[in-house]
Amino acid sequence: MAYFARKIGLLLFALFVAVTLNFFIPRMMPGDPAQDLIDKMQGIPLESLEAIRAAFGVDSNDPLLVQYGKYLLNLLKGDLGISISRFPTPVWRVLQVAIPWTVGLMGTATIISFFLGTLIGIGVAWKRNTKLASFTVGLFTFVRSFPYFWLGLLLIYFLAFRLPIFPLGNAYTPQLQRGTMEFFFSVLRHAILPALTIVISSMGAWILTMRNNMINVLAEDYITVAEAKGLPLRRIKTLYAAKNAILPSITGFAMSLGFVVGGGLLTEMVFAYPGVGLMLYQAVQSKDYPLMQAIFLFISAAVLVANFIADIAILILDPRVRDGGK
Amino acid sequence: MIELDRLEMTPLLQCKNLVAGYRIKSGFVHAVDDVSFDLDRGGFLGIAGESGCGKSTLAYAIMRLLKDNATIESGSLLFKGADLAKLDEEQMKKIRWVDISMAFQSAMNALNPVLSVGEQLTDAIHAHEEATQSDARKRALEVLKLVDIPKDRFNSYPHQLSGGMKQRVMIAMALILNPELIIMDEPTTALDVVVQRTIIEKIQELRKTLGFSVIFITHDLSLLVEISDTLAIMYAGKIVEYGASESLFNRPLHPYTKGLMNSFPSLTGMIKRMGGIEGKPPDLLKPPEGCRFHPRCPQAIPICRESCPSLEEIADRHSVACFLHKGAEIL
Amino acid sequence: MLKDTFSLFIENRKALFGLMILVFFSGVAIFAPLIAPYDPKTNKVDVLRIVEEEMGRTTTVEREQIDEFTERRVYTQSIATTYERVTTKLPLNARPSRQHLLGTTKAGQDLFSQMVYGTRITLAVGLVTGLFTTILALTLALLAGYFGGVVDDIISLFTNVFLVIPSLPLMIVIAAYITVRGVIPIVLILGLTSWPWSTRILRSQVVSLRNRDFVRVSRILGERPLYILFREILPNMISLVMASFFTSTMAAIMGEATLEFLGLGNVSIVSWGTILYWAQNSGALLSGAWWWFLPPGICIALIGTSFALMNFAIDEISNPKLRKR
Amino acid sequence: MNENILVLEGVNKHFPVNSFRMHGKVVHAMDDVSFSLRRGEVLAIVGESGSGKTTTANVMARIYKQTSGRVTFEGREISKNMSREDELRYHKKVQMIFQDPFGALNPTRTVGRIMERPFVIHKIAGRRKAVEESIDKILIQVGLEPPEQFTRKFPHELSGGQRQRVNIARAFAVEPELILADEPTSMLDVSNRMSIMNMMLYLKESHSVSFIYITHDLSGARYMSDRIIVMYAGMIMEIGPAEKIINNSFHPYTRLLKSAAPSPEMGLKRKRLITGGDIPSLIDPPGGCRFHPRCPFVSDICSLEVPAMKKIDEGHYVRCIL
Repeated sequence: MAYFARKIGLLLFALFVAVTLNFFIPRMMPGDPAQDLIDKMQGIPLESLEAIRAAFGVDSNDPLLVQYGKYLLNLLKGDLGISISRFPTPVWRVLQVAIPWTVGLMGTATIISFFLGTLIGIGVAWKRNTKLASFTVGLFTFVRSFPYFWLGLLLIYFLAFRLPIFPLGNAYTPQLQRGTMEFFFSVLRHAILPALTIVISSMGAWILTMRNNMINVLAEDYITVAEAKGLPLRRIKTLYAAKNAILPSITGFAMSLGFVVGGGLLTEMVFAYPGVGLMLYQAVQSKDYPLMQAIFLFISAAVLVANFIADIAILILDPRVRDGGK
Repeated sequence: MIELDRLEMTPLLQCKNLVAGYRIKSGFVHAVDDVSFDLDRGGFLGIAGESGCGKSTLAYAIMRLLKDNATIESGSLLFKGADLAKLDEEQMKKIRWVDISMAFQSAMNALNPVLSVGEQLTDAIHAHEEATQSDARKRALEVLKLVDIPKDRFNSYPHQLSGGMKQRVMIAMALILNPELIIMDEPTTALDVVVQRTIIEKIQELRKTLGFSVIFITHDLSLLVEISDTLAIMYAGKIVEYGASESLFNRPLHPYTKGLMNSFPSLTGMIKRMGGIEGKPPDLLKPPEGCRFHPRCPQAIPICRESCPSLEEIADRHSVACFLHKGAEIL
Repeated sequence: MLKDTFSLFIENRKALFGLMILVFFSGVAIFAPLIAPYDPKTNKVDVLRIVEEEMGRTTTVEREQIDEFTERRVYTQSIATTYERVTTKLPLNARPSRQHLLGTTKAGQDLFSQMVYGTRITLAVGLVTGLFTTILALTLALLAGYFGGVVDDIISLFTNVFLVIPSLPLMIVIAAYITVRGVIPIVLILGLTSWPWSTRILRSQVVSLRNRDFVRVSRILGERPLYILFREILPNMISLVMASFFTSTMAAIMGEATLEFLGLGNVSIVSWGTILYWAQNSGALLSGAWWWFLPPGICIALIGTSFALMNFAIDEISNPKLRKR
Repeated sequence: MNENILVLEGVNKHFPVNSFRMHGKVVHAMDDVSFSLRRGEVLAIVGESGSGKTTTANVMARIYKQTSGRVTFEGREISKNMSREDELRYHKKVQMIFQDPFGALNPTRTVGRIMERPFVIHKIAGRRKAVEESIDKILIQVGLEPPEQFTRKFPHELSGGQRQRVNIARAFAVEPELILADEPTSMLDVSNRMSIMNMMLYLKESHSVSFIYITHDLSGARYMSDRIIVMYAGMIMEIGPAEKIINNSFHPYTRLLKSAAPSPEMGLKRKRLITGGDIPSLIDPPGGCRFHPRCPFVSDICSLEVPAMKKIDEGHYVRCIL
């Protein structure tokens, strides 16, 4: 359980760092962005100004450390501040609407992409001297370098604009009654292109990592032993090769999760998908700093938790880790 | 009765003029070049030589486990009437582990780290016969007992075992289908002397009770002399000397064998200056003309540079491939 | 050894292909003024203004020699022909044609010229950021390796933490606060958010090299710690440093395109990212102007592939298992 | 001259365990190690992996600092913290040869560049020309002839035996007083071992150095050394003149080692001492005699306390209650 304790420690510390960054970034910026904003927003309601002041400690006479303490305290109470663009809605309430969409879309897409990518990676490593394998590797090396948002644009152009199979954006048809079957299918139909974008863009990474891990594992003695034992190829491929190769892949998965989530945010922006990503974009556009920071915190927390889940997966799969070893 | 006797008389494995190696960009590497030997039922054949002399390629060729670009070019491997060199993959699969199994150099890497000892033992059974879980488990526990590993280790993972234990698990695994031949590729090299000795004594004991044959590959000639009945000394892909261990130890004929014998100081005998062999084995991509050992041979004569001596029987069960002994009778 | 690695690198087909792509784009960036047929920023309105100004000036010169009537005629005529020329030369939102290989933007800018000039900014930002990140990461790695103990623990703790804090949102947040819009802030933001990956890899290499026998031998011989760090350890990291540079550069190019696309950079400069920004903001997608947003993405992917291929090659050279046999 | 060049007195080396669960525990890599080395002598340390023999060498080479105990070299105590000058002076006198000949050579440097470092660091031979001459001379001594053919090569272009010769040449370049050789032949091909061993013996004579030879091979130890130390699980079990250790071994572990070692000259099918088990964990070493769980002659007392070193003959000591 030492492993467990260490991972929880790291998780909490990372959260703490994210929170701290969140506090200090606006305060460390040259030329006081909050004051700038206040100066620029002369026409806005006084309460909004108060919200900004509170969020940034403008005019506050407290020393930085006291401000930091107050900030932490508020955070613990679940108080993330008040949104500027949707004044006077509290930030967490604004976020609440967006979170399910993002979790649904990105969660599903990431899981599909990981499993599909891993499977293809196993396949191309197993038959690595075939033309098809080389072609797949080459193709995904290229596709992996597409920016997420660009691939999204491409899919919109071809599959929603030229051939109007899918909707251009949004997450559902607004006129539909929530909770009906029709609504459900509409949600599904709207999610396909954004999900496809995330899957295609992120799959390359899993394919290539899994392929490399597999090739390394296939050179191990225990694979030769398994062949010598006359085990069925399927068993060698899964229990001997893939089960070992997937361990570093999961670590890699956890590590690049932040990157995938970033890509997911961009995808939402392009598809005007009403999730956290689009909200972040709007917050940036409207300089809704409290909302923006809350989103950053939420995403960090989500990625950290996902990382933790990956660590637990390793714990389950690798007996060496279970014993607290390497 | 006579038929049966004849069957008993034929060697278990007859390797005839085997040529195997691997193809690389610049040509064919003759890792095993025209190798012939017989292995009797219940026999213990030791194969010794420096690293890169083709010992491991030979082992993998017998198991037909040569990787990627490595192939058997010609020759035959008669095993109980079938030529292993010509069987197709399906037929070979039926022989592997059932009739011929293998123990590897480093048990550390030869055991799958994410499967328990029990799973790895039983999956060999399930791969070759219909057996229930509990039957397979029972047999696995039996072989574990043979190598003195307590029952409760059945559910252990490799990293929970010590080096010596892992090697014994490896041997248990090789025994599990009761094969007639076990090929051991440096099974004890990575172990400490005391543990190594324990395992070797165990192998000898099991061989007596279970009656399997062993091909034992190592570079440690002093160990091999003690444990094997027959010895083959390999150099640069060829067997240069072959015969009964005692005969080879007491009267090494080939200068290479002599050199190897001179490469380990004795523990209790007189301390004398030892020489070893100068130089290094040749590049098998372009081995030297004539006898492959002549550039390093202290006793080379002109003919050694021109032609390659063949392996000839000089005394009873003692052959050597060297011009110094050509035609000469050893009394 | 270095020479060997280099020749292995060149002999590797993947590396060679990747290098060729990079050399191609570098050439385009360096010789942009010679390649681009138009000024990338000048749009139709600009051209008209310039022409008018020019015309005004020429006519004042000519006025002394020509009578008023002729002058007026010449002036209007030249305005007309120039206008004609400009409209044909700088059509708005035009499909690719012989005059405009990649078509034009809604404002009439030549996209081919924009792509050519954009290569400069994109590549420069990528390479500078890549270099900056790699140097930062290498410094941290060497510090960790040199001091070991607590310093190493702290560096690796923060590396691990920042590795899991998602960098793109962080980038966006930082960029949103920065009031100065330009290339340098982008380089800084990208560099400051992307060091953990390289640091982690380089640090573990330093630590493993530090425990190698040849380093121990150096200590027993009496070498100074700094000499060991820079002369014994560092030369053995060249291929990994290269790999991390390639990866960082690739990530930086992506990151730059992303930030520019979101309008968080300086949208008045010409880079592949800003081309996409303008394409998106001018509704290129829904007016069917595929030529506007297609080329930048393909070029980014090509550059990315180029770095990825070179990285594969380095992997293959240092890990023989991956080599195709 | 029977002067002691190096003396270890009650040296312990404990490594903290870097793991959450085992926090606060230590690996007992060396416990109560005491011995002395006479000038010009070859002393072999024999033991299995995990016996602490390599740690002992690393403490003597000052790669590790001992946890406690005294190390005295040429009559002066080697303190844990040394000034740079003292450190240099010590390293000029004590050199080490490693087990893995390839790992001990920086792969990015030519043999020539590797060989010139000792001369530069310790300012031996002065001018460039003189340095080159000295390098050539020492390369010839280790059998790398002609030297100019090797100075331009990189380690990966050499064979295992040649690499180890370069390592040996580098160790001897500073004209040291003491060489620590940590299994210098165990990773070499069998055919090379003897020539490297012979070469080391020759260099030891011609440069009149003292030698600590670490090995797991009892017969190699006998071939090389005057005296042998047998170590087990971090402790010295037996120490004495080489022939006495081999022929009149007293400690059960030494006897076991001897019985296990291949020695075809003693008859091919002889009866041997056999034991089960493995080297114990050094984090929680067994109480009492560390060998008692594997000892064929174990009695109840063995698990109670660590036996002291007992003199049984001139220069022959053993740690056993028997």
